[in-house]
Amino acid sequence: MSPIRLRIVVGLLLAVLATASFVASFGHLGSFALTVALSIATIKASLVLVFFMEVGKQSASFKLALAAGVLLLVTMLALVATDVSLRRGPSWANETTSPRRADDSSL
Amino acid sequence: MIVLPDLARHALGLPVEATPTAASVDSLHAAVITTTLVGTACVAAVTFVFVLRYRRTREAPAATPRIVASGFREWLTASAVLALFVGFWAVGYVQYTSIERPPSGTLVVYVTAKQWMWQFTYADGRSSEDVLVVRAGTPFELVMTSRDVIHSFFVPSFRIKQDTIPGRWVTLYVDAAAPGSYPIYCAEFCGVAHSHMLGEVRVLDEADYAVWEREATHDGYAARGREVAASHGCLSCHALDGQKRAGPSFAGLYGSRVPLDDGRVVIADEAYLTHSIVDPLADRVAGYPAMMPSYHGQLSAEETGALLELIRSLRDTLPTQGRVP
Amino acid sequence: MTALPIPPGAAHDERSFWTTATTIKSWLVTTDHKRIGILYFVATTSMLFLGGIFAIIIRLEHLTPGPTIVSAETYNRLFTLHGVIMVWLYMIPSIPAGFGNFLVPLQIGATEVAFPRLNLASFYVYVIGAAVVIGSLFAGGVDTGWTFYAPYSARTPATVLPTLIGIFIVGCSTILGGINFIVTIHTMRLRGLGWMRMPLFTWTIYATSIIQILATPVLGIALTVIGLDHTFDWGLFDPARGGDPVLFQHLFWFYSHPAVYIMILPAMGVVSEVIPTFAHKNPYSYRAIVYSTLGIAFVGFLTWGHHMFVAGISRFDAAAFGLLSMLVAIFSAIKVFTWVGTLFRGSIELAVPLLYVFSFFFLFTFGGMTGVAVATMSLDVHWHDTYFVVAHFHFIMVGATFTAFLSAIHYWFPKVTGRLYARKPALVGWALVTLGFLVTFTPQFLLGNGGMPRRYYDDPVGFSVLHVISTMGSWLLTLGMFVVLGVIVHGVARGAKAGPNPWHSRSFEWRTASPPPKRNFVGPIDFNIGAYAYDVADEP
Amino acid sequence: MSADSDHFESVAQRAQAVRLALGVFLASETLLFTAILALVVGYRATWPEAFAFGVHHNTKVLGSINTVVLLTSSTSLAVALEMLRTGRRRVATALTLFTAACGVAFLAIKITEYEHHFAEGIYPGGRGAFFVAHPIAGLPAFWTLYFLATGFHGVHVLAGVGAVGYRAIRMPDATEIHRFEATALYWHFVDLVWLFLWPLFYLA
Repeated sequence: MSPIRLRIVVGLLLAVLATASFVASFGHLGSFALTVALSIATIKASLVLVFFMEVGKQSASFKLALAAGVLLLVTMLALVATDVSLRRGPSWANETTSPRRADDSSL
Repeated sequence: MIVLPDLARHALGLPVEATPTAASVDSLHAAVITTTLVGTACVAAVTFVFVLRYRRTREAPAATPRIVASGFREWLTASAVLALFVGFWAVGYVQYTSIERPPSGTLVVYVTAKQWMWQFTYADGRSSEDVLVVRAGTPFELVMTSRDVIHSFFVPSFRIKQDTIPGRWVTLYVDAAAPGSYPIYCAEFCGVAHSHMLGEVRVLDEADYAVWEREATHDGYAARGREVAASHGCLSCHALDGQKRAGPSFAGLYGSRVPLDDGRVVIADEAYLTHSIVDPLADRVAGYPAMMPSYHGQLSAEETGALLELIRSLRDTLPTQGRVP
Repeated sequence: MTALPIPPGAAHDERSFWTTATTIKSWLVTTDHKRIGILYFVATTSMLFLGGIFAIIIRLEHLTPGPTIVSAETYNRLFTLHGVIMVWLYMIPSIPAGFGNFLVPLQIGATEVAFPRLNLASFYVYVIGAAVVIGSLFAGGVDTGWTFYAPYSARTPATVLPTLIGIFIVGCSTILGGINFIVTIHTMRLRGLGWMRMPLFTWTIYATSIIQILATPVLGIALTVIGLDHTFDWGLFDPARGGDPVLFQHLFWFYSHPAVYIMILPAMGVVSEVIPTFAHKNPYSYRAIVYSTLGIAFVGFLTWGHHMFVAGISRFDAAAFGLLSMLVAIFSAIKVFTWVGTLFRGSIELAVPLLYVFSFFFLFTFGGMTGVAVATMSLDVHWHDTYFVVAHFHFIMVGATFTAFLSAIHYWFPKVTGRLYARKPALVGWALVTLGFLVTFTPQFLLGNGGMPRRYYDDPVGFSVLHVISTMGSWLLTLGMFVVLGVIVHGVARGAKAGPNPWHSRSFEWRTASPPPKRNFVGPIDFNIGAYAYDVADEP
Repeated sequence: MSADSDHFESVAQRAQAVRLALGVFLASETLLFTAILALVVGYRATWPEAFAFGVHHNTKVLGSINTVVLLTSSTSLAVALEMLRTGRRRVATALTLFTAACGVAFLAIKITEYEHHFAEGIYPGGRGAFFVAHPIAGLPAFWTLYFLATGFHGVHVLAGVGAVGYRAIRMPDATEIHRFEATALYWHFVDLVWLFLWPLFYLA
């Protein structure tokens, strides 16, 4: 397949995946919706990287640079997510009785 | 545990430990500081010996042998030092969790940090400003939040600190404190009077605590006014001791002649005070920013009366030379 | 005045880069990496003195507990701008852009950086950014601290936007500089000069550039959001609208901790060059220094949370960040052992650059170890935001990086100007700087232990004696800096002529004339004798 | 990324340098959007229901059209590069102009989206009638982040349109193809970023 036809096919594939993602968003997937949408996005992203940006044919240092960027993206998001989701409130928050006359501001 | 001898603690400038947690933190502190001093001394000593031993004598430098460290020795020293540091981390983690997270069911005191003051509310509803009174020997949990920006509740003698974040409750656990008076500082920069946001933890032994508890309960109507002022945020702008804050101080206000910004001068009587509470911008005092929110409909008649009683009770206190410029 | 003072050091027939063109215009539109290095050096050093003036006023304010010479508002602006100017306008660009620009092409046998015009552009972007930051002084200055913590930075009556825009522009300059260096080191090395034969200073500039290009964009976002919050009330960090101020701290420290490695790695590079030269010996382990440099560059990105132990992060994150911080401390420890090992069986000449490196040893080891102490979670609860932390990072920034900066000035002085500085006054300068530093910052460790919080305009009771000692120390340090300035100016004007390699160094930048010609090397370049091959006899 | 061509040994070395410079620049840009995504992750974990509500009320159709527009523009630029490599310059120029046009279309759709939001009373900072009608905690954070993320991405698309347009006019000759590749790399990166912003703000 000539490089030009290859790129057109990849382009069409991307469009198909986009519509699939669009349709999937109407389904009531609840918590899976984000994982489905993001995994389709990752597939599309790798298609663009491999076929359009020809990352395979680039120099080793080029790949190293992109890999460093992606690695830091993942670690930063992971550490921020674990921080925000694992914070625990004060001990009485679990008890039923709320503070009797606490200076409850607009929380 | 290495108990930091008093002389060393004094030499390092550490305040007296007032709680058992502070003592254990200090022993870890002693271990880390000794490692630091020993490590630095070793580096300096070895360097000094090498410089003396291998000083260049002739003008032109002689060729030196090519020595390359063996990988094994590099890994050995590196992992030994790493093991020591991870040891510090492990002990540090255990102590950190005991400071940060109290066992549930302990006595609770609520702390609200506001721009440039601390306000404590006890479990039985009483609240006090800038002074936290606690019974010696009983652990308590501080449940803290901030009304405006990030402050940080810091008691050096307890070796505890926690940023108070607006919109969130954060906690600190203080186990059995020894009697005494310990300063509270705000450790997170929070504006012009960050360095004046001082407080005091007064740890009373059994007898004094009982006296304080009994005496504090049946104050007059003015104390009720002070409570209302504290809970509605008046005190963050109006000081009670004459300090010039964002708003005029209540000390010596009642019955005095108040210059307004439009040139008029009024007597600060009940009519002026109640009108200013409801519509603060009507007669603004000269030299103060127009930032007071209206309290229209937020104060019941009884609360407004209590506020007026508070201001009347401060009639004869002369405004002291406040330190805030 | 069209002609600049020409140091007559150009021994070779090819005229030195000083003399090829001497009009002001030839300097302002130069694409010669050496001239751009000198332009950066002059600009960043003047920023050092400006930041230093603010430091002196801050220390004077602490002479007495109450108001001394400035009001609270001015004091808050002073320590903020002291931080902003020192961090972004001096510390980050000074060694990488100043010495890095001058030396990296020389050390890899290249005639120029990969993109010379981009190099000049990044200098002018820096100048514009610096001008905007200093301009913000006249717009009332900013009083949030160089950390710009939300929600105070979004609510302060002070004008925050100009300073943020200035820092953003300087950030763009560092990214452009970083890209230029990385591409230069990857593509412009002399044929046959492998990665593991490059001088160590170039390695540290490479690692620094990696951190610069990966960390600075996150600062860009953090400052933009604060600017939007403050000016257009976007309220992204406003708790009333669901904002979480701790998230700003995540963004800010994700940049700012790697930024402190941007500041220390070049200093480590200078030390890794000065010791082999004056001990006349190969580094104890070239590989260890290279791998620990890269280790710092990458693990440095994972430890930012140790600035936030008491900020209210989750217990899991606090533990994870604490452990990773211990890991990154190991790389610094390996370097110190390797440097000390290099002295073993060397032929040590006690030149002034080496004396500065010994100050670096002591202050960096002590500063670094207090860093490990502060990374221990329960101790950080007591020390966070007190003068202990101020003393720790000044031990690293001033004690380590500034002494390495002065060591670099004295070490490469002959290579840049073709002259030698006067040894005796330089010794006086070294003694004053080191002593002044110790008297200024050692008391601050004790202040921190006592619980004296940072950024306090009015000192609480019981801390004033240590504050007075620290202030007197700052006068000594300032005196030392002016003595060093005098030594340099005297050296440029009337220093004795230095040959191409006065220190008998094997490093590649000494294989050409001092000062080097415009195209760096004349004739074929021979790098077969390694940069640290001190076991061969001294060449004729 | 211009350079004096004389100090490189060969054109190939300079092409290598320009491509590496792009790789490094794209890594830097990745971290720029990482910072924004960190805020999105932080607030999504704090206010999941506000984000669900916000995504539900977002202009999904317009956003999806934008995705297809950007994908076609990327495809056409990739084909244009192939055309340039095989010497068919006129077709390459046409396709490059088409890519620039798609970029402009993307921005136009983006602006209509913004106008639609403003009409609904959604403004950054949680101001506007929409927030009075739906007082959900954390909703202002969703919309402010939406404007921040799509705004920054829009600025990058605008810069991309400029670069691609310039390449269409000044089509490089056979020896300078790496300049075209550099612009193509940047444009594909901008498309990549949108591939992740689209699900986060429109689909899930």
